Amino acid sequence: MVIAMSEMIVITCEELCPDQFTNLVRRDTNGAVVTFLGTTRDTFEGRRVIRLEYEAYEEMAYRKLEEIRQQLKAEFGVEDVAIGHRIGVVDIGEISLVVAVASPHRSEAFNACHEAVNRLKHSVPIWKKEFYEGGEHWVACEDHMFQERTESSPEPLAAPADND
Amino acid sequence: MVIAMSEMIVITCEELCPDQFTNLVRRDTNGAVVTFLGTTRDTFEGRRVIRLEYEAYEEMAYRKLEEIRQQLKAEFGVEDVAIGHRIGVVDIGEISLVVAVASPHRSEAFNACHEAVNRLKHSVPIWKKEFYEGGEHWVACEDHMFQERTESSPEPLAAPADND
Amino acid sequence: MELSVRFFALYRERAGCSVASVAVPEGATVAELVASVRALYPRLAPPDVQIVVAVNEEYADPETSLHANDEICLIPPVSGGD
Amino acid sequence: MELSVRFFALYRERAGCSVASVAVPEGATVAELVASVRALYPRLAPPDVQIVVAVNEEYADPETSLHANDEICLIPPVSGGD
Repeated sequence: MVIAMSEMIVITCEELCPDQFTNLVRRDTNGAVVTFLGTTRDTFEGRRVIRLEYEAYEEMAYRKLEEIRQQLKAEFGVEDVAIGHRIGVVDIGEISLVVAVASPHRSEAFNACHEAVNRLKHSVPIWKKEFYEGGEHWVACEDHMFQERTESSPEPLAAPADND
Repeated sequence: MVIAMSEMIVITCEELCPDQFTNLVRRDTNGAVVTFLGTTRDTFEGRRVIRLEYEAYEEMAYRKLEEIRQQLKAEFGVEDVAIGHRIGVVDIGEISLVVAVASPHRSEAFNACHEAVNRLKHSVPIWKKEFYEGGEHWVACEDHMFQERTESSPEPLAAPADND
Repeated sequence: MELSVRFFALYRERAGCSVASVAVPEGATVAELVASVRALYPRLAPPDVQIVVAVNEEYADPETSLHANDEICLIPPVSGGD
Repeated sequence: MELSVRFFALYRERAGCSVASVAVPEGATVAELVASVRALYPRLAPPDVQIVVAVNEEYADPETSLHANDEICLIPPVSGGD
């Protein structure tokens, strides 16, 4: 099931195909396309991760992604931006995020793509739940915001700096 | 005909497929993959471009690309880097360069990929000839290095700052 | 007025539901709504944690006045990650 | 000694060939080789343009001494582009 609403912004439960997004932004007037993939790492803050699960407030996430897309086009002068976010279960090594940016020149494409990912992680209502050996954990939510710990709150193997 | 010598560095006369390079660097330990595509623009310094032709000193280009790959892995701590460069005729909109970089975190991947393209453009012996309406032109070679103009030397439609 | 409030992610799990109906006075603010929700679901978040609210798909200040039929969602901290 | 010199891109077109045999004294430097090549192909580059040379697939200084069987290539300015 594809929940997408615009050709350039896709929120979907299905596997993301990077080429789809890269090709959406390619134009003959552009010399540079930068594509970012966010993939599920097998470790997070010292714990072995089994899988991730993403949950979105879809209507607002779509609006926020479109807002970021328009901001970047205006601020960096890039030709176009396409964003895909997968929700639901994402197994290790699979792609949860694709951001493709095209521009006549490469610097703008690199900068706008990097900034797109940064903004996305701060303002788009999509949450990541990590399933690791022996427990589960909403990323960011339970890291340093809640002193109160649930039964299943994680005990990291290593002690990362920003955990508690 | 593929002239490639290593799996991670490809110099080829055939069409480049971005996914091939992205997939070469993906690992379960990585959270970020940044892929750059250089494509043939339909204009260059105000002239309408018909096609590009790339020529390489292949043996040395391969060595230099491998050198850049090793430098970036050491300097940025990225997991891996794959580079593909097309030579021969590259039509408008087609891909001449692919650089894919994977890393546990995104900042290193963006920085290393951008730096890879910059270094590549400065030290790898690959030359670009532009065929435009009414002439042809070795890029960089004839821009500001040679006062002596050939018969076919270009007369730009606009007057870009760094031409002559 | 009765407002419908949606919960996501951690808040959804802690509330034990995706949506709740919450009674507040006409013209109540976001801050007042949050106080009512906290009273209904005390385990939602510790008192020192500010709960972010979206009204009609936009982040809202605590002083924002609410109206019947507003689309109200409680937004846990967004994932971050690098 | 006779050295084989390869030309690429603009230099190849201006020389009218891909490879040339150039006679230089035993132990000649890159700078001396370039002078000999310029004498044979005066249209290669204007006098104020420094011609970059690669010896055995590595960029070489003008003072580098050359040996028989060295792989010598004249390297026009690399494409740049943004």
